[in-house]
Order: sequence, then structure tokens, then C-alpha cells
Amino acid sequence: MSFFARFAQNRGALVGLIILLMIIAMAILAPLLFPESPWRMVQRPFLPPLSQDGFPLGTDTMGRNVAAGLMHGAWVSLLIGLVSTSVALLIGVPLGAIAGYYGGLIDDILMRFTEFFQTIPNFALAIVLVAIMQPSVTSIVLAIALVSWPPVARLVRAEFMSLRNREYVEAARLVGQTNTTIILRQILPNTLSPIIVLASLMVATAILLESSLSFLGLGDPNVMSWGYMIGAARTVIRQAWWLSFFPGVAILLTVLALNLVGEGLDDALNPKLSRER
Amino acid sequence: MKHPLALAISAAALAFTTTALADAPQQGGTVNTIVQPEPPGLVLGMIQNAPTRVVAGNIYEGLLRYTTDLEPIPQLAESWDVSDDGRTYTFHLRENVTWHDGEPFTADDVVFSADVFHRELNPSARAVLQHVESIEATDEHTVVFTLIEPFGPFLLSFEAGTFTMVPEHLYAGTDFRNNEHNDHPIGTGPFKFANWERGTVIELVKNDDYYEEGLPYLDGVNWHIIPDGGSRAVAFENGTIDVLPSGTVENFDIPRLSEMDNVCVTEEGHEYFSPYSMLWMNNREGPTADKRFRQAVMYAMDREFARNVLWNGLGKVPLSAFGSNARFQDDSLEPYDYNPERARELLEEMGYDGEEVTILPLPYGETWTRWAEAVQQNLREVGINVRTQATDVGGWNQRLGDWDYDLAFTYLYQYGDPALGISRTYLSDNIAKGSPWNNVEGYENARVDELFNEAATAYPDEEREALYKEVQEILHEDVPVGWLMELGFPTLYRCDVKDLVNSSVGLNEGFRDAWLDR
Amino acid sequence: MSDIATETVLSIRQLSVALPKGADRALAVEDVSYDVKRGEIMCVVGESGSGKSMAANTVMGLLPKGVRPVQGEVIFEGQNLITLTEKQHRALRGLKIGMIFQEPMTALNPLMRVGAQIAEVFEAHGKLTPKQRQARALELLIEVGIPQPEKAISAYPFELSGGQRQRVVIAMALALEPVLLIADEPTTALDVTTQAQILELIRDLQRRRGMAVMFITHDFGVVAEIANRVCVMRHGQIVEIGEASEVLGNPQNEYTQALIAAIPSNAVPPHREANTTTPLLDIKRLNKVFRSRGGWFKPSREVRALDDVSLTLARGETVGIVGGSGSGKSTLGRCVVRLEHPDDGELLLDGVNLSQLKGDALRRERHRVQMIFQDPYASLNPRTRVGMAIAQGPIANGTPKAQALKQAGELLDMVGLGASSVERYPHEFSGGQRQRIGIARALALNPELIVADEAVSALDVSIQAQVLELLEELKQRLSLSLLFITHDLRVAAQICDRIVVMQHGRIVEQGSAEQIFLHPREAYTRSLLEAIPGRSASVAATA
Amino acid sequence: MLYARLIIMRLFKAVIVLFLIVILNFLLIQLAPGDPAAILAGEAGAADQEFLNQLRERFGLDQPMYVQLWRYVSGIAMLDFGYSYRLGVPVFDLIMARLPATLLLTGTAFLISLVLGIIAGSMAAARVKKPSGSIIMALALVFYATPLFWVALMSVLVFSVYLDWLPAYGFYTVGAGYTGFALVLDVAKHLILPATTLALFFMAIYTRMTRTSMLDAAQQDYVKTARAKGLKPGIIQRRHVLRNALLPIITLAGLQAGQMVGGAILTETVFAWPGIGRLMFEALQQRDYNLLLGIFFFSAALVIVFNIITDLVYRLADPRIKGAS
Repeated sequence: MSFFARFAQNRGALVGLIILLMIIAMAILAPLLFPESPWRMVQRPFLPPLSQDGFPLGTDTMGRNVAAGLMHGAWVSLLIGLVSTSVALLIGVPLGAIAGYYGGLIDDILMRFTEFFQTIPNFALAIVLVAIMQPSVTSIVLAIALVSWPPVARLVRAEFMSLRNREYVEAARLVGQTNTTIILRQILPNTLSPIIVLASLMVATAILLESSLSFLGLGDPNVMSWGYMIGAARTVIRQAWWLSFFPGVAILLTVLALNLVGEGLDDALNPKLSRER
Repeated sequence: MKHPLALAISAAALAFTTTALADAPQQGGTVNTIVQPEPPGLVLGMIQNAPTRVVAGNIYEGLLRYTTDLEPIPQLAESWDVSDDGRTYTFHLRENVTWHDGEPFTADDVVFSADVFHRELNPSARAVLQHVESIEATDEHTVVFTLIEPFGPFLLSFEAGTFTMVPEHLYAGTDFRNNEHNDHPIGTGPFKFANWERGTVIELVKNDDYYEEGLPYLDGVNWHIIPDGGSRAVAFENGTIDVLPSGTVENFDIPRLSEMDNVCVTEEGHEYFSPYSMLWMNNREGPTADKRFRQAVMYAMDREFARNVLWNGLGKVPLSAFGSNARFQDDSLEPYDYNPERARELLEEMGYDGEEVTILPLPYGETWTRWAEAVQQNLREVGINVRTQATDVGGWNQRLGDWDYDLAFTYLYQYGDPALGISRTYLSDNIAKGSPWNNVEGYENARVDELFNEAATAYPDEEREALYKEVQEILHEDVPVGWLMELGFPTLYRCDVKDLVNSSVGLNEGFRDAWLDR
Repeated sequence: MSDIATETVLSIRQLSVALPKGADRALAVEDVSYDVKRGEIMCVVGESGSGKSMAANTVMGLLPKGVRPVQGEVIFEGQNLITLTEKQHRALRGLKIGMIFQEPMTALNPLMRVGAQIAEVFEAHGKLTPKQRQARALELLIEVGIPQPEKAISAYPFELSGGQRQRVVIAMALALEPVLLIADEPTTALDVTTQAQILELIRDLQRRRGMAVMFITHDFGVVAEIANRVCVMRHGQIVEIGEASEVLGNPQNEYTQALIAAIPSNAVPPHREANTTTPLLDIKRLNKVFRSRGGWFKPSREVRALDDVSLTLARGETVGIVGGSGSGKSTLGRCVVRLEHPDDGELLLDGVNLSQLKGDALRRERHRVQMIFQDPYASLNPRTRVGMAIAQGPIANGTPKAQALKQAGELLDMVGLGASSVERYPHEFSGGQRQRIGIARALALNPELIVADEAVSALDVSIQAQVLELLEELKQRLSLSLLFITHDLRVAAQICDRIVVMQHGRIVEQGSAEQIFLHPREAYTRSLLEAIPGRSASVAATA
Repeated sequence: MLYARLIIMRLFKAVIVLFLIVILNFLLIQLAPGDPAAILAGEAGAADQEFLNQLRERFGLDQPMYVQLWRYVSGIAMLDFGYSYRLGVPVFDLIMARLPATLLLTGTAFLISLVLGIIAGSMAAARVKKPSGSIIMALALVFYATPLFWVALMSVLVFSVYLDWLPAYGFYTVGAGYTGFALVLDVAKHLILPATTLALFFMAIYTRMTRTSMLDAAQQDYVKTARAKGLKPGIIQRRHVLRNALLPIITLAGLQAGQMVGGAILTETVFAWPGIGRLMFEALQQRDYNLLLGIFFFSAALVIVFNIITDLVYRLADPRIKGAS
């Protein structure tokens, strides 16, 4: 069975993929449909949804177009999710690979280091990091990455530990391949499926984290992200429910879609599990 | 255009005066209100920040109070005389005043507070005391202040929050900051400290031995600590909270809350401080060093929009450096009205090349964040390349203290007199790193220095007025800072809380006369 | 006795079982009919994928999800089991039909004490009081011959060895004295001596209780040891059925014949001798101790895997290393290829001491000794094309890629897979084919010595024979030197010139294959020989 | 005996980890712009250099960093956490005053999420491919994907503002003067919304985890053995499947329990719950280094304590661990 056929067997995953594609389309189409800056104050503030043409989702506290913000925000939220996950992978994968492959003292040191990071509550650490670096897209991405790499390192380490004594790895060692080649060519490609699955869930978590940070006022004020929109609308939730409702739903759908896709990938990449479902 | 809330306030004020006349005050009851954020401590004089003032202003007192027109009225000083040369001030104290621990309040307490306690701990009192040559207790209830030279605003300096009376018998000779009584403040005010459950509530109870017969009417005041603005609004809505001091809920909540039944609003009670919001513009380097750029910023900002949308139509769009509550304001100057075209012209004239300019919002809540966004968009629309730097209180202090900014929001108190609250922003000898409250913009103009210094000690007022007029003209042209808004802070309260705001510091001492009509 | 033996307990009639959609064939079992009679052991034998377990699972009502009977009937005690409801079926399980499984290590709940797990059988059918259940559990443990039964009853499964666990499973299956016992490959996961004991136990219990036993296995040796009747299956169909002696001694069907022929012969191995006596490998006093790393407060534990092992191997010679699990035979092989680092001793390959080399120096010498691995599924990287898997070695040692790939094609041709396989991925090959790829990979570097670690143990008998044949042929053609590690004396006897027997990290006995087989000197060697299942039977058959 | 040794060993490790955390956090906080003196001065609205210098000297901020670090670390060694710069109260007292509220909130949320999550997960596992099972999982997924603070806001809106069933904020009704059982009831009422909000997300995690773990365990050989004994499905699910499926959940729960302290920041903020999560956020904004470090120390200590408890529980649940050591 082809990869996609296996993926599509999970109906939820298919739905998730469709939602995700729609959100990506939103992000790509944003500059075409709403060429004006989403920050522009274009109408009366607090215009309810559907009350005026061109403002299907109404306007916010300062008369900015919510629909424009939502579309532009898709781009930012996805980008923050993807980039921070990539950075987390860049930290976690090499650490986990080295710890898992070499074992022994190196493993001990790296794993103590990882545990150490996990001893400080995640969200608290993220808050402190953003506050220290001062809120900006860069600092938010870094903070999210810095609190999310330990699970990656642990996963990769576990995979490497179970694979490093596989016979094909030993065979590679026997024919004289170097450690680097073995790590990159023999083991890493075989750890990709669980990493991909984890990564898809991490993107979701990163989007949630960004929105939580924004909610506490630690978002980047220069970019319109969904988290920012909820954070900004939080004080007016009583008089303008739609301001926090739509971005909230957008986050929910995105996180939901990413999770569904993650499950689908899991099914498709790890056929053993799919039989159990 | 008058904002609906602003109309509502004037109507409420009318209704308020009539009912207040109709009913006689009732004894008893406890008022629940809010303090935000949680104060670091309650010893006024040692700590002067807003949350401490609003709570401790009911525990401690100063020598004088001020009406909403900033006229001095008696508090601990029954009466006072000023010598003809304007250098000697004699205060006659009340005789029946005791501290909360039962000790009598005397002239020695005044001398200790002013000469020892405040000189050591209180920077704003220190600024005034540098004009004072000596402080003497001539008898148990008389204190004489002798000044080095006349100082126009001297009589405006005795407000409780700035010039608190602290008990000598508890503090003299001790390490003030580690004094054991700091946890249990002792003052002379209408309410006594009862309990402080950190993170939850500060409870004050009635001072039965208060010197004003019959006062206070209330049995106590509970200051709730609720960190989230939304929760504070809910608490007011569901009736847990009777009084919402200004700044405790977001501006966006105010119209809704003020439209509820049995809710009254007042904008009064801020005359003494007259918070004045400004945009620091770094005069030292970058595009903001160019006068034309600064003028362009003034023209580019739609301040009426901000007033209407963000401040519910409250407050005033200012004319120049002197606010409308400040003495000696020159109202003949031509206002910097919203004029993007003029802004673009000015930018073109100076040859602005699109260099990035950063803007530092004030980290004090949503309204300020939104405002920074609006200004950012205003500036972008005239072609200025702006980027907002988000920051928290610590970062904001640091950047301003290090002059590491291009544009930055702030607001300052005016304390009624230009020599107290305004000149500090423009005097060149007030340029020093490390503080966000001095001449942060780095404006240097010898003539302005000269005029301000002369005006502070000139006597009488007519002479001061002429000097200040010239200063205002120069500043208006130079635009050392952006003048954003004279802020209007509404206080929301249940209409059955009566006589709440009746002086120029409002709630800071408001519960002295307040009573419940329940 | 005779009437008991003819009483049919279970009767399977024209049974067909369908596999779920997308499986490699539509029916797991097609039109299968056989009986199991009281007092007999019916062996269902077949290679992997023959569908031999499906009928048993149908009887138990334990078919995997999506697999269901589509035709025929299964008559047990007068009722058709296929038509039973789950509840009715449940009432039979454990009570009337007992079952033993292949993996004793996982067949017991790791979190429950052994006694409680046995008592559960009585509980499930509402028999006895809790106290009586414990008492019965103890009796059963005694009956299945567990050492220290009083202790074992309150032990957790992890505290027991594999053989002991299998005894516990048997005790559970027999607790309620079922009429029918189904044993699904009950000894496959055990080592030879334990296997012999368990087989003995099953046969013994069956005789004493007069049960009907349905015994599923892939091993004709086991069949010979235990079966009264045999049913041979292939691709879901019965190819031959009959009395054990008939089927084994005089197989009618070609497939059965092939299978029986493929069993490593028990016949005395032919006398062979190496072509040369030039020593290629000279192992001197090799030692290896495994230490479990202790924590700060935890003492470390030591296992002496190699204890002063000395051994020589001549150029062109094949030496077999034989022993049970834990004998150190694999460690020896892994030390020779330097996947393990020996503690001390010498490992002279053509005069060069490999034992203490490290890092790059070791990497440069690696091409001289290569290995064929046990598990054909784990020994090839699933994401590497077969050609590349073979070419990797030469590339790592400096051969240009194109040339290495060309050689890979030639090697694949040589092991009988055809050069076109270069572009394919491992999952497209069967187990036996993969093992051929593994052999090609080992040959790619023209090694002086090849270590084969249990190289055929994971394969079905018929495949095993083919791979052994290939090795034999290559050995002749390329005059390979081979260190052949196996637990199976029969296999060793087939291919080796000399055999070394190991136990507890020491060499117990060594000699020519012929000598070890016919005149074992040591008791351990003899016990290994005696434990070979079906030894007596097949010797009798060939005699 | 065995436990005692284990605990001593773990505590010894914990002390080292805690010291490292203190040092790391200390250095981290030094990187933050602004210091407590500047902020306190800033709040006063008017401050001169002298005022700042007084404050810095008082807080010891005028010393070189290594001296500050040394003082702090040696203080911690004597279990002296210093004074809060802003509140002038011993950090230890502040934390101890707030810790019970946090523990009550997170403990309740933890129990709710764990118990309901496991129940929901087991139900979903037993109903694979049935609509009811799918509905449970869909709900779990939605809870998992919904931002926590959003749920908090919405639940205040619905249950406090519109329905007026439950208090919207706070720990108890201030000024009501409840004592005894009435106070307990009052606190319980205040606890419902924040605890439920916090629990929802974690419940979703446990639900999903339990289901996966149960399906996994249901594939194991010993389940087949149990079926072969003729055991009823209910007993098999409880005794064989669930018990084994719980092992990974214990591990996860241990990790989560520690992390909940951090996760409670949002909940505590929205519901004005006087816990240490909120205290931490305030301390951070005020650059109240001593307080912030103290909170980090305690939350890390909590994580470690939970880890040790998890280990012990795991040992109780899984006899294999005991045997191995």
C-alpha cells in the first residue's frame, strides 16, 4: 500500500490534512486578498461580524479588519510553529543522536543536561526566556525551541539506542564506515518516522505556546499572530466576543488538524500501530 | 465631538451633587475596592508608588490637602502663614491628633519626617527640600520652614503621599527600611492597618480616635488584589467590588461597566497629579534629533482618534508642554492638529531616508499597547519606518535609563506647578543616565534653562507668568518631546457610595469622607 | 485403550478462514479437515505462513481481528464451535480446552504473582474458594515439575526462567483438566535442553490424563519426538496427513519429502579435512567480562563471557562453535570481528594482533574479517537499496562508487539473486533471499575470514538447507575460512570441519565433527546431543 | 530499607541538580534588562540617582556578580532564601504562603485529570471503532487543542457572569468571615472553575495516552493467555490490560505533576488564584531576583519530589523494578 493510501485510511487524518491545507492556503492568499496592512485602522471599532461588506469577521478595538488579521496571522502562527520546531529539532536530534549512539559517559552527561532542562517547568522557563530576551519573533521562537527540545533528544536517543546494535548498523561498522557516516546514513534515516510524527505534534504545541505567551503580553508587537489577537482581545471579550472567538477557533482548528495529521503520519509511517487501531 | 462616556460623566456629576446634598451621611459598612498592582509595602514616605499611595493615603496624612482646584486646605496643619518675602512658612498644627498607637502627634514628628526621614528616603521630597534652609519646631504645635530663596510652588508640596508624616517615636534612630513597624504601618489617618494577606487582600479598619469628629463613616475598607483585568471587571460587575479606582480596569471595559445600573463615574480626583502622557523622542541621534522630524511626528499622530477610541473620549489633547491643569498655561499657541500631509512635507524637507525608528510602548496594560500600535500605524502612513520594541517594566526602565530608544511612551505627573512637574523634563542639568523620569530626551537649550530657573524662584506670580510664556513658545517650536494627552482617568463606583472623591488626590484619601447609603 | 484412542474429541470439517482485505492471500486456511482423538498427540506442522495456527485459534475463538471462518465447521463435544457466541465460547476456554503458547517470556502478566495467575483459571469458571485455588495452584506447580514450588507460587514471572514460565503456562492450561490441549509452538523459544524437558512433560501429562493434544510446530524433529499423527500444511492447505511413523518414514507428498530431507541430517557427518594447515586465526587466552554499570550506590555485576579461550583456525577451514545460550559463543564471534573489545588475550589474524586495535587503525583492518548475521530482517537497513548495502563496504574502503555497485551486482549474481536486484529494497525479498544478500555483503570486501553467527537459525528448514548449500558451495569455490557459530549441533555437523563446544565462557571440548558426534568425551556435549529432538526417531528412520 | 536507600540516593542527586539550577537561573536572570532598584524607583514616579544607589546598596546589587552569586548560593545552602526586594518580606515566607494554594489547585486538577482521563481512555479503548469511542477521542482532541486561557475566559463568561453559579476569581470570599466547614465549602466553590479548566487539557492527554497504552497492552501475549483461561472481558480489561497500561501513565503523570506548577501560571492569572505561578510572573516583571530564584528553586524541588514519588509508585506498581535493583 502506498504511503498516502495508508495515511488516508485514517479518515481523521484526511480531515486534518484538508483543514491544514486550507490554513496554509489562507496564509498564502493573505497578501492577495488583503493587500493592506492588517494593522491599518480602516473602520469604526467593534464592528460585529457580517454587519458590513468587506468585514466578514468585524473589526477590532481600533477598527482593524479581523478577517485580514486572521489571514495574515495564519502565516505568522504557522511560521512560528514550524521554525521553533525546526530549531528544537536542530538542538534535540544531534544531542539525542550523540547520546544514544555513543552511550556511556557522553550519554550520561547529555542526559543529565536534558533532565536538568526538564526540571524547570516548561512554561515558566519559556516566560523567563522571552522576558529576558524581550519579546520578538526571534526570542519567542528561541524560547519555544529551548523548552521543547528535551523530548526530541529523548526520543532520538531511545531510537538510537535501540538501533545502534541492530545488525545492519554493526554490519556497517564492520565494513569500516565511520561513526559519522553510520549516524547519518544508517541510523538517522530510520529514526525519521517517529521524529516526523513528534515534530507535527510539536508544531501544534508551539502554536499553543506562542498564543499563551501572547496572552500574557509576551508576544511580538510587530507581527499579527493569532495569539496576539486573542491577547489583545482578552480585555474586551465581554463586549466583542468575536475578537477572541475567531482566532481561538483558528488556533483550535490548526492544533487539531496538526494532531490529526500527526496521528495519520504515525499510522502511515509505523504500520505496526495502525493495525491496532 | 463629545464621547458618550464623557457626557455621562458630567451628567453623573450633577446627579451626584444633588443627592449628596439631600442625604445625611450614615455610619457603618465596609467598602470593597481594588489595588493594582499589589503594593510593595505600605509605609508612605519610604515608598511613593501609586498602589502604595492609594492604600496608605488612608493611613497616613500630610500637613495639607488640596481641593480639586489645587487650593490648600487644612489637614494636620490647622493653619499656616507665609512671610511677605516668600521665604518663611509657619504651620500651626492640630492639637488633638494621636498616632494609631496612641502617642500624640507633635511638631517634632514634622521636623523628623521632613528633615531626617524624607531627606534620606524620599526623592520627590528631596527635590523640594533643596530649597529649604531650615526646619524648626518653635513649640509643640508649631513648625517653621525657612527657604533659601522664594520657591513658588512650596505650598503645593505638603500632600500626604509626597510629604507624609511618620511617627518619630517609632523610627528615630532606627534603620528605616528594616524597621519592625514597616509591616504594621502607624499613621494618623482615618483608617488603621488591620491585615494584609499577600496576593489576596489588604484590610483597613476604622480609626475610632480620629481627630475629625464623626469621621470616618465607614467601618473599614478592603483592598482586593486581583491580578487579571478581566477578573477585576467581573468582580465589579457581580457586586463583590464597590469601587474601581482609575487604572484598575482596561479602558475598553469602562463604557460597559459605567452603563450598568447603580454605577457612577467620576473623572475628578487627579488634579494634583494631572498625569500627562508624552512621547519621549531621542534628541541626541537618529532622525529624532531633527526638529522637523519631531514636528512631523506631532502632525502624523491622530491624537483625537486615540482619545476617542482608547480613552473613551476622556482627557484632553494637549497644546504644548504645559497641561491645562498646570498653572501659567499659554493657550494662545497653535495646536499641532492631525495633518499627515504636513508631516510628509516636513519629512521630505529634512530628507528622511527611511531609517528605522523604534518605538517603545509603556508596559502598563492594553490601552498603552493599543496606543503604541495606533501611533506606529500613524507614523507608517506618513512614511516613517517604525518598529515596535516590546518590553516589560524592567526593560522599559533600562532602555530609557540608558537612552537606548528612539520614541518611547511615558506619562508624568505635573504636581500643579511647572517648577514641580514640568521643568524637570526640559532642564539640561536634569540630564543623567539611569532614570526614566528626568530629561530623558536629552534636550539642551540654554535659554530654556535660564527661563525655568528664574521662574521657579521669581516672586510674585505675575513675574513667573511672563517667564513661562516665553518658555512655552520655545518648547512649542522645538518639540523636545511629543505631547500625547492629558489623561482622563475615570473612577467607577456604586452610586450608593457617597462623597468618595472630594480632593485633588481623589481616592488616595477618599474614604475619609465616604459613606454608604444602604 | 483402543476405544479411548478412537474417540474423536475435535473434528474440523472443510474449514476455511478468511484473512482481512489487503493481506497477501485471501484465505489463511482453505478447506481443511482433520480430527483430534482422545489420548493422541496430533501434530500440525508447517513452515511460517502455512496457516498451521489458524485452525487452533478458530477452536479457541481467539482469531485475530478481521480474520474469520467463512466455511466448514469445528465440532467439539457435539457443538459447532464456529456458531458459538463469545460467551458460550468463553465457558469452554480453560475449562474444556486448554492452550499453551509460543513465548513463555510474554505469556504471563508481568505484574501478577504466578499463583494468582493460576488461581484465575478457577475463578474464571467459578470453581473452588480462593484458599482452595491457591492450594490447587501449588499442586499443579508440583505436577509440572517447577523447582521450589512453594516459592514459585508467590514469585513474579520475571523471577522465573523461560522453561519455568512455560511450565507455569502448562499448569494453567491443565488446571481444570481440559479434554483438549492446544500447544502452539510451545518449545520454539526455548533452548535445546529445555525444549527436550518440556516435550517430555507434555507427553507425560498427556499420557497420564489421556487428553487429546493438538500440537503445532514447524520442527520435524519435534514431530518425530512427540507425534502420534501428523498433518502437514502448506499455504493454508493440508498436503499430507497420517500416522507419524507413516508420514515421517514414508512421505508421499513431494513437499513433505523435501521438508524431511531438509532436516539437518542426523547421520554421522562425513570426515572432512581442511585443505591446509596454515593457521589463519590464532586466538590466545582471550578474556571478556561484561559488567553491568553500577550506580553510585549500586554494586556492578559481572558476567564472565569468555574465560581464557584459545583456538586456532586454519586457512580454508570451517570451525563450528556450538553451545547453549550464555555459553559465550556469540561473544567469541563478536570479539573476532571486533564488535566487542576483548579484555585481554591475543587475536592474531595472519600474524597481526587485532585484539587491541582502536579507532581508525581498527577501521582500516576491518575489511579482513566480515560477518554474516543471524536475523535476515534486522541485518539490512530497510532504507538502503540492496546494491548500495553491499557496495557500502568497498566505498568506505576507497573503491569508486560505480565500480563498487558493479561488483555488488556480480556478487548478487553469485549468491543466486541476479544482478538486477541491485536497485531493489530489502523488504522486497524473503528471509532466505535476504540472508543471501547478507552473504554477498560479507564477501564484498574479499575478507580473509568470515564469521557466521547463527546464520541460518532464523530460517525455515527448507530455506535453511538452501542457504547452507550456498555457503558450502561458496566455501569450495572461494576457499573461504569460516567461523560458524550455532546452537544447533546438527547444522554444525553439516558444514563444519571441526567443532568447538562451549559452556559458561569456556571451551569444553573440541575435535573433528565426526569425533564430537560419535565419541563425545564430555558430559555436556553428550547432553546437547541427546536433547536434539527426534534424534532417536529419525536415526531409526534412516537406519 | 530499599526505599530508604533509594530516597537517600535520589535526594543526594537532587541537591546537586538544585544547586546547578540555582546557579543557572541566577546567571539567566542577570541577563534580563533592568534591575529591581530601577523598577521600584520607576514606580515611585520620581527618583534620583541617590535613591537608586541606596536601593542597589541595600539589595547588594552594587557588588560584582560573583560576590552576589556566592552570597546567594551560600545563603541557599543554609536554606536562607533572602528577602523579596519589592515586598521586603522573607522569600521563604512568601512562597510558603502561596504554595498551599498552588498545591491545592494543581493537586485537585491533577487528580481530576488523572482519574477522569484514565476512565475516559479505558472507555475509548473498549469502544474502538464504535461511535461512542470516537466521540470520547474527538472530545479529548478538542480539549487538547484548545488554548487553556481561552477555556478559562469562556468558562468565567458562562459560569460566573451569565449563569452566576460560581465565583469568577479568588481563593475564598474575602470579608465573608467563613470558618470551619463553611470555609472549606467556600474554597471548594472557588476551586471548581480553575481546577476544571486546568484539568481539561491534562485530562485530554491522559485520555489519549490511556487509550493508546491500553490498545498496546491488549495486543500482548498475556492477554491472549487470559482469554484462553476463559476470563470475562471486564476482568481481563481491568486486571491484565489496565494494570499494565497504567505503567507508562505513571511515568507521564509524574512528569506532568511537576510541570503543572508552571502550567498553572495562566490559570492562576485568569482566576486571581494566589499561587506561586502568579507570584513568579509578578516577580519576573518586577525583577525581584531573590523571589524569582526562590520560586524556581521550589518548583524545581517540586519536580524532583514528584519524580521521586513517581519512582516509588512505579516500583510499587511494577515488581520487575524492585527485582532488578
